[in-house]
Amino acid sequence: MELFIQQVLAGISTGAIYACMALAVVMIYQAIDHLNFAQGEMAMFSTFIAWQLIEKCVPYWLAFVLTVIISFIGGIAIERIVFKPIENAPVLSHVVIFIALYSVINSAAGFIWDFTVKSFPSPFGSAPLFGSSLISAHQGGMVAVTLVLLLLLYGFFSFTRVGLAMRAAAANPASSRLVGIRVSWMVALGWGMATALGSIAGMLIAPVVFLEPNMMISILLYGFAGAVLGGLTSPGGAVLGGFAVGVIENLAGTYIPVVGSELKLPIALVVIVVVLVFKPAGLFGRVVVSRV
Amino acid sequence: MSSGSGDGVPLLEVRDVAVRFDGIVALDGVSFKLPKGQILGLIGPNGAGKTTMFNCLSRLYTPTSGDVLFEGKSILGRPAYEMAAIGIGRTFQNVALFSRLTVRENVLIGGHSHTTSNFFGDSLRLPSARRTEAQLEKTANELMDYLHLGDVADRPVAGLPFGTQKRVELARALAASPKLLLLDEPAGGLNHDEVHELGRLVKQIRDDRDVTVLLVEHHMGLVMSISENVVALNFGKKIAEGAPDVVRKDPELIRAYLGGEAA
Amino acid sequence: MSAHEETVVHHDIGESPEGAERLIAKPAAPEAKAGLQLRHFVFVALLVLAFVLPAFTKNFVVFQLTQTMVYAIAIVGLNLLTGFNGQFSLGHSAFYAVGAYTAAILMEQAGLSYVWTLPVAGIICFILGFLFGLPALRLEGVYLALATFALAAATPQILKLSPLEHWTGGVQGIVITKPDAPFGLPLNQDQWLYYFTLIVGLILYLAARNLVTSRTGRALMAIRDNPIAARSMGVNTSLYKASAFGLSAFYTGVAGALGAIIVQFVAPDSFTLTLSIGFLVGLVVGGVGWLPGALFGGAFLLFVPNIAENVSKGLSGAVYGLLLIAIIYVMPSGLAGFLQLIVSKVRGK
Amino acid sequence: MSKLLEVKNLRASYGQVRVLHGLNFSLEEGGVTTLLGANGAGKTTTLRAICGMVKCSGEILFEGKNILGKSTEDVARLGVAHIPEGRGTFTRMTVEENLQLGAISRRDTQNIPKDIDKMFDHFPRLKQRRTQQAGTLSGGEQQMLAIARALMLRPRLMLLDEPSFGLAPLVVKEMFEILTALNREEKASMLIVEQNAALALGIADEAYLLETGSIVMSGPAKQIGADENVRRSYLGY
Repeated sequence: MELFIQQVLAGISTGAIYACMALAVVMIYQAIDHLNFAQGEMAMFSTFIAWQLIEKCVPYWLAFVLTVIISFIGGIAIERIVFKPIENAPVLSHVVIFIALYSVINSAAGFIWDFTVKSFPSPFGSAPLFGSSLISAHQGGMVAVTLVLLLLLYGFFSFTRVGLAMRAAAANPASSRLVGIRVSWMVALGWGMATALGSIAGMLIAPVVFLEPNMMISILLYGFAGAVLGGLTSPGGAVLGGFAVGVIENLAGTYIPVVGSELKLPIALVVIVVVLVFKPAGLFGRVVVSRV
Repeated sequence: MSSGSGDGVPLLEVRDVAVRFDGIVALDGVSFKLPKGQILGLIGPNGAGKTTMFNCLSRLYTPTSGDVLFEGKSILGRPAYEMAAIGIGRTFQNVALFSRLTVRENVLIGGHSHTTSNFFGDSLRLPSARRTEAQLEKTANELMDYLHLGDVADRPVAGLPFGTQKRVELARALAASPKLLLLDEPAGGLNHDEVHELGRLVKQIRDDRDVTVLLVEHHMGLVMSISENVVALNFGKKIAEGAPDVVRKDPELIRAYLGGEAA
Repeated sequence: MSAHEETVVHHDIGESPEGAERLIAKPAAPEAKAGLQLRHFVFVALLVLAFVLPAFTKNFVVFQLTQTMVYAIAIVGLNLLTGFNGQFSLGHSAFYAVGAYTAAILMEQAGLSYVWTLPVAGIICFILGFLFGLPALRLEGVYLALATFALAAATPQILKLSPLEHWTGGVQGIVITKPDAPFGLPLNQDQWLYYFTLIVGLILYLAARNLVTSRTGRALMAIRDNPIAARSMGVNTSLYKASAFGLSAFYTGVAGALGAIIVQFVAPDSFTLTLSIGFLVGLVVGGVGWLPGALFGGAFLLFVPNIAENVSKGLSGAVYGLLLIAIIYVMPSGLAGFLQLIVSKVRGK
Repeated sequence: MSKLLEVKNLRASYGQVRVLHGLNFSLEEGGVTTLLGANGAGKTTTLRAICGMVKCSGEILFEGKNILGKSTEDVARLGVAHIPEGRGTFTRMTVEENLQLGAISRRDTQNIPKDIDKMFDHFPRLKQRRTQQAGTLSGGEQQMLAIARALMLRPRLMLLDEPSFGLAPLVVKEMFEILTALNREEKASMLIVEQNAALALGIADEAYLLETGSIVMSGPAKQIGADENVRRSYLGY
């Protein structure tokens, strides 16, 4: 039983990483209605920018804020430069562009900062939290930051006019134009916000997994899984989903004999797929009913 | 015309059908019979339950209670995709065509339920697959002629005018040689001349092709001019039934449609 | 008032159809009656070219062309599922892997002739694909993407599992002996495998083309365009969707078997998600819903990373990505849409 | 009265099919104008052209300025509220959010709550359903919501595409009464496209008859309604 509790706690602390990423995933899904395969790489690139700033002796929190701003602008720029010209192309062509973007960013980061592992500082320190060796102060801080971000996003989408306009633009672009919403800018804004969120996720994750160009690959996958499990239409669900994925992964690794660390990801995914088969819109997602 | 009780089993019998969606009662114990060869109009204001009834008859919904009998046998144990094969064809309120396919392909798919083939035979163009294809092709050509779709046969349906799309849908439904044809607001979006033409066409189809028709329609003129019998629904309940001339004067129907003021 | 009944799905401005409609390039196939002769001419010309080509090229190029055709077969398989049936998959590397391992194990451990490994690989993949397609029936869009992605992620790990090592060779993989040309044909091994692949590919291509212009193929497309109407027309949508998964896996499995034979080697790490993504990229640049595009997609999959590598070693990934972006800019709907545009321009003049 | 909208030599095509062949018509400030015609005559295309939703050529003068070529959202921001066929409600948002969205481009945010209350006065049924998702409303209620949402823009011009489509006669009657009242009280100019010609002529001041992409007849609504030929081919009585 003690092992079980330990593993759950450990799962929650890794889950915080996934939850952070899942939130960014949902954010962009709300804005553009698909999953962005390049999102992990964008977060990685942002984190490198922060690292570079810190290396140049910029204080941590200033570097943090600067990175978020740069990422926000960078996200908008990517949307304007790369996606705006092909906004009418079929969805699968967009998916291919995500893949291309992934390749470009990963390769560029490796070129600029090379592939050696770098350490990234934590603003919360690495002391154990509440004397427990399972959750460190940094991981506790991550959970807190994730929850605060969630609250801010909820407030933004529920109570601001821009948030409402963004939701409308994503749900029904044609009608949104008819009420005067500049849909294409809403999409760009969504990109900016998602990239900014991703940069925060990256900076929180980097102290745990170390910084290198491939650091986000598996994390993005878990983030996707968390977002899909929680329901892509629900930011709160995505965060819960992220935590759940962390726990599932840990428990599977511990209790299923052949699994070992290699099979952790597949097992976690299989569990999620099984859940989806029974709850096709995710645990907290809205079912879209179509009638004839 | 008596409602078919004397002369054997009616083609369609709806028995006390009720449908509830989480708390909302869409149909509340509706019964009616449709004898073979008749045109029955199903009317009622918005939200009366007409389309819900249609969806029950084509097995897209399962009634909460009640039964639907086709040729005397309940259809409720069967899946939706078997309806075409047993002889129930339909059109859709907002036109549900296969938008990227051509008119011809749409009509060919209409014949799906009356033909057989499989992945293997179709991939290899086995003789049986060729025969199926020839048979489908023949039916489709005949129907496209019948409904004057020859000129647009190889155009994708997505770009065609609404009226033409409705005819394509009709052709697609007829390709399965249905015994019962369910028409969901066929006159929607048509102008006066087109509605008139449609009425003539529905009657002609009934006579030429031995089809029984159940018609959901807002266009009162059309329903009253071509139906032998009319069933009126309001708030999920049947409020009137009978010959058009009788139903037309039914006070409850007038109230449902025109509000209290109009007499 | 019952709110439920007349809540309709609006086609021109509703919410859900917009996304669904755009999954696939509008031009389903650049086919028109007038272009018939031209198309046939191009087909025959390409075929003749394909038959004489090995005589004039180096062995390595012959091998590359063979690999292109193998990828093209896998992409045709993915196209049947995604382009014609509207189901998305990131899991085709799994079927490719199963096909490859089937061929390798049957050849090296059971001593079966390479020719017979193809149908066996295909049938095994059909069954697996069909079985996978059953639960996948309940999933759509990104959810299906995640499920198929799980399949792709699990495959290399499962192949490495120690209980299976006896058959799979674990991380080491299996080395395969290259077959010689039969009947004393004056061809070297690479040339023979080229012709063998060409013939298999041709048969599979023609079968796919037959299928999509038949009753079964139309049922698949009907499900893609409007599943509810398809059911009302008598299409057993569940059966067809699962079968489409099976058929798609069949093609990809045969491609995997052929791939194993020509590469002479299988190992778990050749069959990762990257391969699935490659198939998807190949499908899109060739043209979703257009079968001949697969050849272009296969070539893209094989050659473009090499080209990128030649342009810049350090930034090859970036060059690859930029080339991909450039292609989508020039032809947003892949080669299919591009050719159709040209054809309509020429005819318009 | 001055001209609110002037359309000159408007041409539009879908792909290779020419839909509008040089349309000319104009709208009076504060008036109700109707565009009649058979299915496929180009009525919907005309409305879509005004809103920048289809590519077209010619001139569209709104308050004297050419708006042809402007984006849909910019046209909306000038005060043109288009209620498309099929209503275009945000089905997954609440009634109130839909109304908020109608006013999303307005700068005078302090007046919006007041205007929402006013809409609830015009359409009491929407008030009962203010927190309900728009997709769960009946067809008639959705049409009311679409009109209310359009009014939230405080439009100079409303474009209505087949407002009676798919509605029961009683609901249609009620809706047209509301439209008449709105035209009077809110001074909203309207351009209505209708297949139910009798209905549209009943509330319109001016009418244009469209036939395969060209105007074939125009004049005061009463006069058009009285024309023997028009009655026979379009009104059905």
